Amino acid sequence: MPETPAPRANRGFSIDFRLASLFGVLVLLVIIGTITSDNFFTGSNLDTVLRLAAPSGVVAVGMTFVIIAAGIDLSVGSVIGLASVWMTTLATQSYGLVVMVICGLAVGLGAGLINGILVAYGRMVAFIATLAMYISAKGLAEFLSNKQTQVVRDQDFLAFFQGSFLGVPALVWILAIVVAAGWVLLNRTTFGRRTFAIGGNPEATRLAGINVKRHTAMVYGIAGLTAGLAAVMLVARTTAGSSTHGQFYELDAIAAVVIGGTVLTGGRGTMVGTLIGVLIFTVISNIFTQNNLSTDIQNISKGVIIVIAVLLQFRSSRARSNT
Amino acid sequence: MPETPAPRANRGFSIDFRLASLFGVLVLLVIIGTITSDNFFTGSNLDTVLRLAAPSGVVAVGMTFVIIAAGIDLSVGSVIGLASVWMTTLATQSYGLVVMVICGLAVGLGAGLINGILVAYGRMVAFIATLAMYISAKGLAEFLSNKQTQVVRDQDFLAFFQGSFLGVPALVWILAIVVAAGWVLLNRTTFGRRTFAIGGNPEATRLAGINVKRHTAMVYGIAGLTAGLAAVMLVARTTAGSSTHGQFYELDAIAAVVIGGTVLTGGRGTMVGTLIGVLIFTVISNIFTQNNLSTDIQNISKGVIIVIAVLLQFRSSRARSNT
Amino acid sequence: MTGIVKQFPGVRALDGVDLTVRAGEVHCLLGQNGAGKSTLIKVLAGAHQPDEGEIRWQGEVTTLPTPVAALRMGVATMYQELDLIPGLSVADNIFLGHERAKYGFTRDRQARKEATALLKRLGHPEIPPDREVGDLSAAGQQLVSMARALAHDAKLIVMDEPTAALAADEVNNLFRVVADLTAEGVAVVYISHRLEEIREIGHRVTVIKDGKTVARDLTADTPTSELVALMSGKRVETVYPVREESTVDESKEVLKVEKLGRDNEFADVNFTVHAGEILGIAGLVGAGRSEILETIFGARKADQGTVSVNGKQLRNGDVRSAVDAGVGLAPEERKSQALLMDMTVAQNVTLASMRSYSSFGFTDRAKELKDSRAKLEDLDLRPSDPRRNISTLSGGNQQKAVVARWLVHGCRVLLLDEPTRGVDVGARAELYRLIRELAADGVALVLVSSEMPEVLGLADRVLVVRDGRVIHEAPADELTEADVLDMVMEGSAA
Amino acid sequence: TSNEPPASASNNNAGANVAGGQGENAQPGKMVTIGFSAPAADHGWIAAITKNAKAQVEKFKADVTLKATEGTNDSSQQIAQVETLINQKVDVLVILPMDGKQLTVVGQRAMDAGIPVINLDRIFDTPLAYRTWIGGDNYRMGVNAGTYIAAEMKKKNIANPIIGEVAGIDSLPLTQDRSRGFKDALAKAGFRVGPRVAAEFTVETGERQTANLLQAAPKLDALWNHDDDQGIGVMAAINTANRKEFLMVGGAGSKNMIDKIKADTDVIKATVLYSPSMSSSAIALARLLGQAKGMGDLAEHEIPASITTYSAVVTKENADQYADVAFDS
Ligand SMILES: Nc1ncnc2c1ncn2[C@@H]1O[C@H](COP(=O)(O)OP(=O)(O)OP(=O)(O)O)[C@@H](O)[C@H]1O
Ligand SMILES: Nc1ncnc2c1ncn2[C@@H]1O[C@H](COP(=O)(O)OP(=O)(O)OP(=O)(O)O)[C@@H](O)[C@H]1O
Ligand SMILES: [Mg+2]
Ligand SMILES: [Mg+2]
Repeated sequence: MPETPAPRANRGFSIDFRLASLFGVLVLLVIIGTITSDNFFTGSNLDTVLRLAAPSGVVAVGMTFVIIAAGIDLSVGSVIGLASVWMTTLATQSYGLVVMVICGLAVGLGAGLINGILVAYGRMVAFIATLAMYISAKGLAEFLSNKQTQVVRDQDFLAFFQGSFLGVPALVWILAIVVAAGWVLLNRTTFGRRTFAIGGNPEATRLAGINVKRHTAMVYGIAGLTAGLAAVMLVARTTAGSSTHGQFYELDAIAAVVIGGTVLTGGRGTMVGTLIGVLIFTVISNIFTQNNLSTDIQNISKGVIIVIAVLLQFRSSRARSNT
Repeated sequence: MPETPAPRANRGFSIDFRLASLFGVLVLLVIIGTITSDNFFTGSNLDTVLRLAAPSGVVAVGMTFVIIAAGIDLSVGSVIGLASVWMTTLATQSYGLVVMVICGLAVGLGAGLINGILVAYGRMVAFIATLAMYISAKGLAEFLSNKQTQVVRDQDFLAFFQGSFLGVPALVWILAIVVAAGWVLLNRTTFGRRTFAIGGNPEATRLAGINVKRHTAMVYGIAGLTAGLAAVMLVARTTAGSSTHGQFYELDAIAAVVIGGTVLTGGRGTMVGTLIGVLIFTVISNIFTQNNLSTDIQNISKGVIIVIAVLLQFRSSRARSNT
Repeated sequence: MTGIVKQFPGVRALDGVDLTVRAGEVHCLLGQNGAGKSTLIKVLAGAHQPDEGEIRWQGEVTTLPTPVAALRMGVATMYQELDLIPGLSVADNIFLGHERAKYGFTRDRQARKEATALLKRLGHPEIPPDREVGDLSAAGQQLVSMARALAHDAKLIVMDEPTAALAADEVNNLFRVVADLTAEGVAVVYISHRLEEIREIGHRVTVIKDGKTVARDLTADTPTSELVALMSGKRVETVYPVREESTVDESKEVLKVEKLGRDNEFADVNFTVHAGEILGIAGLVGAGRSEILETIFGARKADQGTVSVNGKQLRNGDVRSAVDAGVGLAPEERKSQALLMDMTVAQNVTLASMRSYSSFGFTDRAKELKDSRAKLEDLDLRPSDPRRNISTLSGGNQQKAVVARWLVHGCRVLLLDEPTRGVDVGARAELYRLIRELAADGVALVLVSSEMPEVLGLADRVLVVRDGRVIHEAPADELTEADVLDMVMEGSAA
Repeated sequence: TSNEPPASASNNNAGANVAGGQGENAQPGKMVTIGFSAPAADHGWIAAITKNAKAQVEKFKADVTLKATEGTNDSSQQIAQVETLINQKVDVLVILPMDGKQLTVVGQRAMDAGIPVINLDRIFDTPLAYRTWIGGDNYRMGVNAGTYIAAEMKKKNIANPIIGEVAGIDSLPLTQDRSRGFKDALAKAGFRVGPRVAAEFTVETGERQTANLLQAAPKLDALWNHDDDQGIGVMAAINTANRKEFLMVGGAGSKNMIDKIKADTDVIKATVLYSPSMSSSAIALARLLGQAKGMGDLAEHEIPASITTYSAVVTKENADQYADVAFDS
């Protein structure tokens, strides 16, 4: 009835409940990993898991913004490849660490802004605009690298990004910082508020005097920027730039974001959920590796696990909208 | 805007205009092909183009239904692989042509229905449910085939599907029949009408007394069935079943459907547009090969062509909603 | 229906409602926004499952597990939220779910013919049956909804606020059809916030409040004050506003519209609004009033003419420039044009003024909550907790939140498009009071409404619009309802 | 290494060929745990690599256990998998990297941790990252294909032959190497590569790209297909187009293609080997390394640092000789 209970608390509760159950799935996986393999719950293995999760996690943060704004970005994977190639050409490497990083970020940002401009000002469907970018960026990366793997010669770069601070690998620091920054940007700033608003009802947002087009372009720019950063991280991890970097990262990122509770139709989503989603996928892979499963069995089970995780997670929210 | 004064005639015109300009893009490509290569506009090359377009076209027909119903099916590609493997196991082949075809179709239909049930009754987001199916079907196909290519020994099968009637290859006949049947089902039957309705406003459709869940499950079933049929066609074309069949078919199909004017948010779409979309993509690849372009240049140009095609196409409809 | 209970998480929407409807009668259901009327009829239509209670149909207890069950039994429903598929044609919408078909193949010609017949019966033979519903005006869509209910050959038709989007002449058409239906023995459940309509066609009245039946079997001529008292638990003297002392400050010309026009929509619109003035715009649905407001606001690009606020010209087609100049718009379609259903009330309220709630881009959430709570209390928005999700508010309260958005922004010009559509009597009175207070504070207001008494009672000056042209301008107290109706229908400008 | 055809080929890993182990080396020794990492087995050749490794371990089950991580085409994932194996403290690592350059760092890390690495096929950037490299020679594979085709063209007295090429995944370095070798060998004979398409190592893309290529070239004299897995599709396209005027050379050496070469009824006349038997050899080497043994036939006390398998040209004449290394595509 109008006055009495507070549905807001209720809704909050239901989001928290979803996050909690998602976290439950993660904990369950960790327990399974620990039981099935002695080497799972060791510092060095957790390091490995986190370092592997780091580039995907960074991409997923950018993807969270795009999806909350009711968009999609299929291009991140091949933008990663392009940025990794561009930042590791001999010419770029000759300028050293800082220029390499800036170059990777700039390529990502540029590609993202082009996506954003096509979607916002060119009024293209995001799926198609970013698919076109996906194809073109892949071609450009192959063209620039002459289809060769470009090894990093700059030792400073490797020393910096492969190093650790306070016992935590640099890549994991980057992931932590990006997730935290993403969370703040999404939940504590005008920018984030507007992103939710655009995803929820773009027309109403426009009529509230917000420049929806510019904002949309910027959101894709963020996704591109995170792809550029992921490229830097992948280059550090593999010591090389390659047009094959980032393959399927777009699907992994979208899957992680959606499993994390962000709605593909926009207007609703959480950064913490995205992080848990990324970790779930990485942990699953690690458990498979620990247990020497062959790819076919891995794949069959991965699909089934996704279904179960999602169904478990939605059990609560289902009761809610049940009519 | 709520009440734009766009009389029906006008909107009909705008749809026709879009289709016409899409067709214009196709014609333009054919002209470019004819100019740049002597071998383009020959009977046997057109045969080749159509035969290559046939399996993608069939998949795109199913995808058109799913997208009009506001869904998406990422699994078709690996369902094709699974169906192709299942229908070419030695055991299946021993029963001959008819059983092979039925097996291929049944596997496709089954996978499609599982997708549909997860989406409709399990209330999973289509993107995630079909992504899970994509991963699992791929794993199952690899498991069944032991990661080997299974060559077709049944000569009747090859004779039938590689043959021609009235000078037109069997595969092209199948494409023609499926597109025609898809058009009728979409535009001239209760089923099609309800598919549009569900995509346009599922809640209103439910209130109109339609079993939205069952219908949704059936729509995914159709997409699965077309994937099964595409598997049969691919097996005929390549004389083998393999878990790698159908790779990227989901992206190609979605791109063709969307370029063809079907809206990803559902409720609107045309079968003819889908067909033209598929042909455009096939013709582009053929022209590239005819001109011996390297893959990187091919990719760069393909992305750019998609953007141009879409921007051209929307020029008309844009004026309409211009504010 | 007896003892119906329906609970949503956190809300007991129905708490034991009884409703008895007899054949051949028009049974009116009254209640404030959020009283549970729509929920009750959704239970009756099989769209919601009741948690408790019993439904009897022609004496026998039944259950309605799905909408189909209700339709089969003979209950057709026109829902409050338009329940149409915008991308489908008029005919397809009318016959959705019971398509005219043979062996699964649709028979479009027959469907078109029958659709035309139904629309003719509703007095609108001119609506083409193959036009897309999304292209129709709200009124046109309401008619399609009605045709759909008629197409079912039902024994009971439920109408949830069918006249909210209709103008006077359309309402009369509807009443004629309702009279025909009842004469044939069909029962009608009728929900409306316009009490005079109930007097005109109602036979019996049930009043619900807070999910409970508070009065039943009232006659249609129960005095207004008594009905309002039952609904709201307090006394409201009159439904429509009565004229009051004007607050116009002639010296301050705030909004000036010159030669404004958009091709095919409206042309040559000129007017000025002073500080503290309420300018009413009267006209029929489809006259182009919404377009004029949206063009002033920059949501549509003008083809001719200019708009200036306090002497400064606004940039054409740029909402931002209008908002910065202190113009606000409460649009006609609350849901699609103004509200962010996934957000809290506070977030909706501050959407247009995020800049004043942020420092270095970070939102000041404490200030946001404090200010919106204060505004909500000013506007007597209930419940006034700004952290609630806006989708849980009733229509009238949502409308107040939209107005609050512009008050928080500190606007000097407020454009109101059908501000009381779907708003209950009690809330209406509050909105009227609010509009007056704004004028008294020196805000320039433009008010578009299809309800003549509202325009005449509130506005200082009235523009009459017909077919996209201003055909008359006069101080409100020189006009009567009949004059205006004459003008908008005949176009015989005085 | 030597192959031991019939006996082991008939075990449950049909088609996998395993190395023998001779003299003392055949006797069981100290237990060795071998870690194995390869790209996703989404393709016949790589599947055969994994299968051969497992078959070889089966043969040595008395003293070898295998931890096989199978599976990914993402280098950073593979790095993580190798790291996992290092964490599990295996005795020897056999790594077929997705991309040698990218896995170098983790190879080096393993070596640093005291785990000897057998680098299988795609070579690391520096010898510091492996104890022993065993693999094929992609460049020479192209050279051998080109040389064979050039000789055939000369034999047939074709002055300006049109020579087509169906490459594999174009963005992989190995494809580049093969194409380069092919081009160089043809250039030496005064010929050049005509129409070229790149498939993706799958049957379906092989068929699609070849169908397009055949239309672009109404007449061909020779065609080299990099990979016998996609070759099934390539052959299907050729048969559909009903083209017989040219000779075709395959790559890798699948059972299917070698049978066809022997039958001599199709356009395919030869294939240049790139045999997955190298993975059996790698396991055998890993075992010896783990047991600190040398190779029986060599005078060296130690396992050599590098072994290159030879890309033999299999034709109708010598097909029988290679039947045992043929793999099921
Ligand atoms: N699906 C739902 N989930 C949660 N709460 C709901 C839902 N539908 C309705 N409510 C709540 O139930 C109560 C009754 O709503 P209902 O729509 O029946 O009111 P109404 O009398 O029709 O009001 P109005 O005159 O504004 O149309 C309100 O508090 C509303 O917020
Ligand atoms: N009953 C109707 N049938 C068909 N089309 C209509 C109908 N009413 C309006 N339209 C179309 O809608 C257009 C815009 O009308 P709109 O409803 O926006 O005007 P309005 O004066 O703002 O009405 P409202 O009173 O609803 O605010 C008109 O130009 C007309 O083409
Ligand atoms: Mg209601
Ligand atoms: Mg209007």
